[in-house]
Amino acid sequence: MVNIAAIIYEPGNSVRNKTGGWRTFRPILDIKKCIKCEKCYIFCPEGAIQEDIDGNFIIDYDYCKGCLICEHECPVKAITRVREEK
Amino acid sequence: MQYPRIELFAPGHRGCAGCGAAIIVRQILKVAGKDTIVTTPTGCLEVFSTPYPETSWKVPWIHVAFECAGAVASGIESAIKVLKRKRGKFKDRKINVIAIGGDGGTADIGFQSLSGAMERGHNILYIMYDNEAYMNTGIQRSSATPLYASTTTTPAGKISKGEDRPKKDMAMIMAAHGVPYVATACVSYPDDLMRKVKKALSIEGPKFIHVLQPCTTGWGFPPEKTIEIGRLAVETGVFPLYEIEYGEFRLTYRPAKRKPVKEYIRAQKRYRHLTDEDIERLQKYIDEKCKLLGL
Amino acid sequence: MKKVITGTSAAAEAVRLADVDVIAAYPITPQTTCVEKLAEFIANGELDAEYIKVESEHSAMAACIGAAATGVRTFTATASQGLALMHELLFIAAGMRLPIVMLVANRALSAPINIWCDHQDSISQRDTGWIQIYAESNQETLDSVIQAYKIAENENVLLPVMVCIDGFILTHTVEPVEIPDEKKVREYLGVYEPKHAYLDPDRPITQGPVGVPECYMETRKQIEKAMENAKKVIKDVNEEYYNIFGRKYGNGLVEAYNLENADTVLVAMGSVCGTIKDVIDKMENVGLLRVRCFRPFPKEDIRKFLENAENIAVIDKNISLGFNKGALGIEISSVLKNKKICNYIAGLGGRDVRIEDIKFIIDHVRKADDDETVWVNCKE
Amino acid sequence: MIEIRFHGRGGQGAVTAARILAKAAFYDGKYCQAFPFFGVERRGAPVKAFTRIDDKPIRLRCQIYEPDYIVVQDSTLLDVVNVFEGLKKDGAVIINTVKDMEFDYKTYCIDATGIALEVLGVPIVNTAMVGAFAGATKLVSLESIKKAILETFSGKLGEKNALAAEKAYNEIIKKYGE
Repeated sequence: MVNIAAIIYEPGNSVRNKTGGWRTFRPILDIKKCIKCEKCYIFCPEGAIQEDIDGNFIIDYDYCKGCLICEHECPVKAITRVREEK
Repeated sequence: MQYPRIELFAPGHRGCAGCGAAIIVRQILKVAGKDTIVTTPTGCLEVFSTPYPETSWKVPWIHVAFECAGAVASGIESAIKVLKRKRGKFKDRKINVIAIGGDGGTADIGFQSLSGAMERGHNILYIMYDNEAYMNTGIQRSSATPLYASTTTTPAGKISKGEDRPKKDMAMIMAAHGVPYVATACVSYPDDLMRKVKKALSIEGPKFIHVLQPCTTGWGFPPEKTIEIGRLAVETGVFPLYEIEYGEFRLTYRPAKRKPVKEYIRAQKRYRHLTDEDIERLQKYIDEKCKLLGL
Repeated sequence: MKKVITGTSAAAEAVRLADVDVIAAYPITPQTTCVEKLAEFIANGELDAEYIKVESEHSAMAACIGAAATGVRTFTATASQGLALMHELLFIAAGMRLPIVMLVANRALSAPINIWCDHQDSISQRDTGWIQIYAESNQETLDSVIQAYKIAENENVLLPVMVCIDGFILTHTVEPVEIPDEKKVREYLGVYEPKHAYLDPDRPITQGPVGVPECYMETRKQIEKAMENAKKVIKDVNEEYYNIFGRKYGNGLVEAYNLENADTVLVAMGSVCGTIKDVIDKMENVGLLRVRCFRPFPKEDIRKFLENAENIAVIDKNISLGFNKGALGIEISSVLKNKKICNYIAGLGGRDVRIEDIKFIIDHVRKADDDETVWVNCKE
Repeated sequence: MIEIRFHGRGGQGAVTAARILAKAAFYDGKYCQAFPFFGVERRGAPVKAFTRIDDKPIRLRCQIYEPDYIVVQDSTLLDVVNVFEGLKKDGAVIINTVKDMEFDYKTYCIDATGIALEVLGVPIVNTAMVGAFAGATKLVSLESIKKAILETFSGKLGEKNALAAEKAYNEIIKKYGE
């Protein structure tokens, strides 16, 4: 059933739309090289780069569309790209 | 920890890979926080963030039409005032009312509504994410399209150099409304952008922030360069960063040495028809503008 | 308390009594005196509301939508060009299911520019999803605005309502109006507390998303259902209001006047019905069916009340150009089968509808052999 | 039903006069209606306004074509408009003039401008004319006229206007008898 006025009552429910399938290239983050400058974190259009419980940044491939801003902006080249292959 | 960890704009949205608008919204909401109501006029952001039954917004959000974000925000702000005064709702809470509109919905079709809202003194923050054309409908020129940019309605051709008018200066027009706070910002400078949003939200009355948002699709550059292009716009002086607080102008970023405009121009397909002489003319135009701002 | 006031003042009094929270308005003749009165109420502390002095009617409706979507009671007023300027937002107000109430001071549309009464402005908003009530008098104006909130905010309806009153003929005419007790009205209406739509950081909902093809049609059907529900609600409100305040208007949707034994029935909306009543009181077998509610359209009642009529004369203060009929004429004809229905285009752009015009219509429809459209008191 | 037509010039308050008369009738326990004829006229142009008074609710919404009374706020209007148009045969005229005018109708002449200048200091004659109307027709009481005026104009202005109406009322009685 469509909600009245098509109101969406579940905030942020777009998480069920996994956009990871959009990728051509996959960014890979090497946590050993990471200096935690947070550039990849703040520039990710998807918010797909988040801190894990150990304080390391990890890329959520469910949502990463492979724009590679993170790779491009990383000052220490901790992020590299690989071709997505099926 | 440099940046707030709160995420109020959820992944799963349909923005292009590398979308600058999505980055801007994340940055805005990180500082605005939960007690925020957002209204968005019609545009890319509105479309890619809310295809029913899915929404990326974790704050209350409303879209009404293309040309009325200023008025809608006025209505929301007035309702909150009334709810506080007459019903005791949101007691002792500061609820931010933020409109986030594209350049078309802000500088063109929504201009009158915005002007009205600013002039009336509503306690709202209007943020224009400026990708310099109508991207939602497929890259048509807006009044924010810069000189010489090729769009689908100002195509470069045998006798055309693309857009033949300079960009409308929205920040200065808003400043002329006498509002307490006006600023420019760029997606590539998150500290500056977030500081300005925070400052704006701490000021009572109408505020306006003009944010430059390089658009991978509309400007023609690879998605990973969204931030780099924005940086070039600022470093070349094409898009100066400043704020006008209670009428007082202040540059908030001064490049050590301005880069040649050519670096910015040559990185984008929308300018690929330009000759070196054309770029030289653009350089002169930008030099003059920078001189006026003391840059 | 009874006061001798104009139609626009009557509407403003109703807004005050309804304790409206946000008013957004832009001046336009012949509505302006309504929002001036409201400004006066606020200036004197007689109404506690936020008054947004917008820069256009478009923004008036947009601001009302923003405020109503935040969960408060809203009001605006407009006419003619102003209503036309609001057009796209009227769809949105209804589509977002916001119970906004608006006074429309009916006025003709340009060109040529004309500030006087006809119904073209509101009739042209027929399909926007707004409930439309046409009042006959200043008293009915006041009562209808109060009722409009009760109807609009009903959970089975949740649609905006426009109360339409004839420009100048009601807006600028003073006559005695009973102003109900403030406490009684506020008790009757209560505070608007929406369950479906309100912007609140404690309940972050998304209003006005992209209506993809998988959901859009359903939202339209829901409005149609709400319109159907509104018929009963309007009737109930009419009764309920009568029980509390002592006034009612037909069955709420239509008012049948002298229909028993009437072979000839006039069908009309708005203030002209008063003139018609005066004329037919002195005649034999002529009745009036006043359509008070144009949307939702009271098909069933119209069929019922016009069942025995031989000569039906529908008076329209609007014209569907290219069809040579008025909206009411077209719709009555679509509701009734095998009836002689003549359509009279009258009173456009403030042309006075005189007693002799009503007499002419009655005489004409009785003599007519078949359906016909006549422009009343109109030169070539 | 009694129908009255006011003739004036834009800015002279003919609409207000029609409304004051309606309100006065209402205070006398009658039903009433008053409305302007709205043109595009601005200050100075001839204007009309109407009042209906009845013992039962008034439903009629058309303009007044055959008035029982006409009130002419400015005798110079006689040269510009046919103020007598449609006036019933046994109808009456109340006219602001310093002269003694005679028409084919029962006529009441009053120097309302003189009264207005004396009492208000400005030549705005509408309240005096309503007072004269009450004196001439006895359709409404002077008390109700004054009450309606005091409701329309606040403070000193109201009092002065009520006085102007009273003076005109008395003037008419003096001249034409009870």
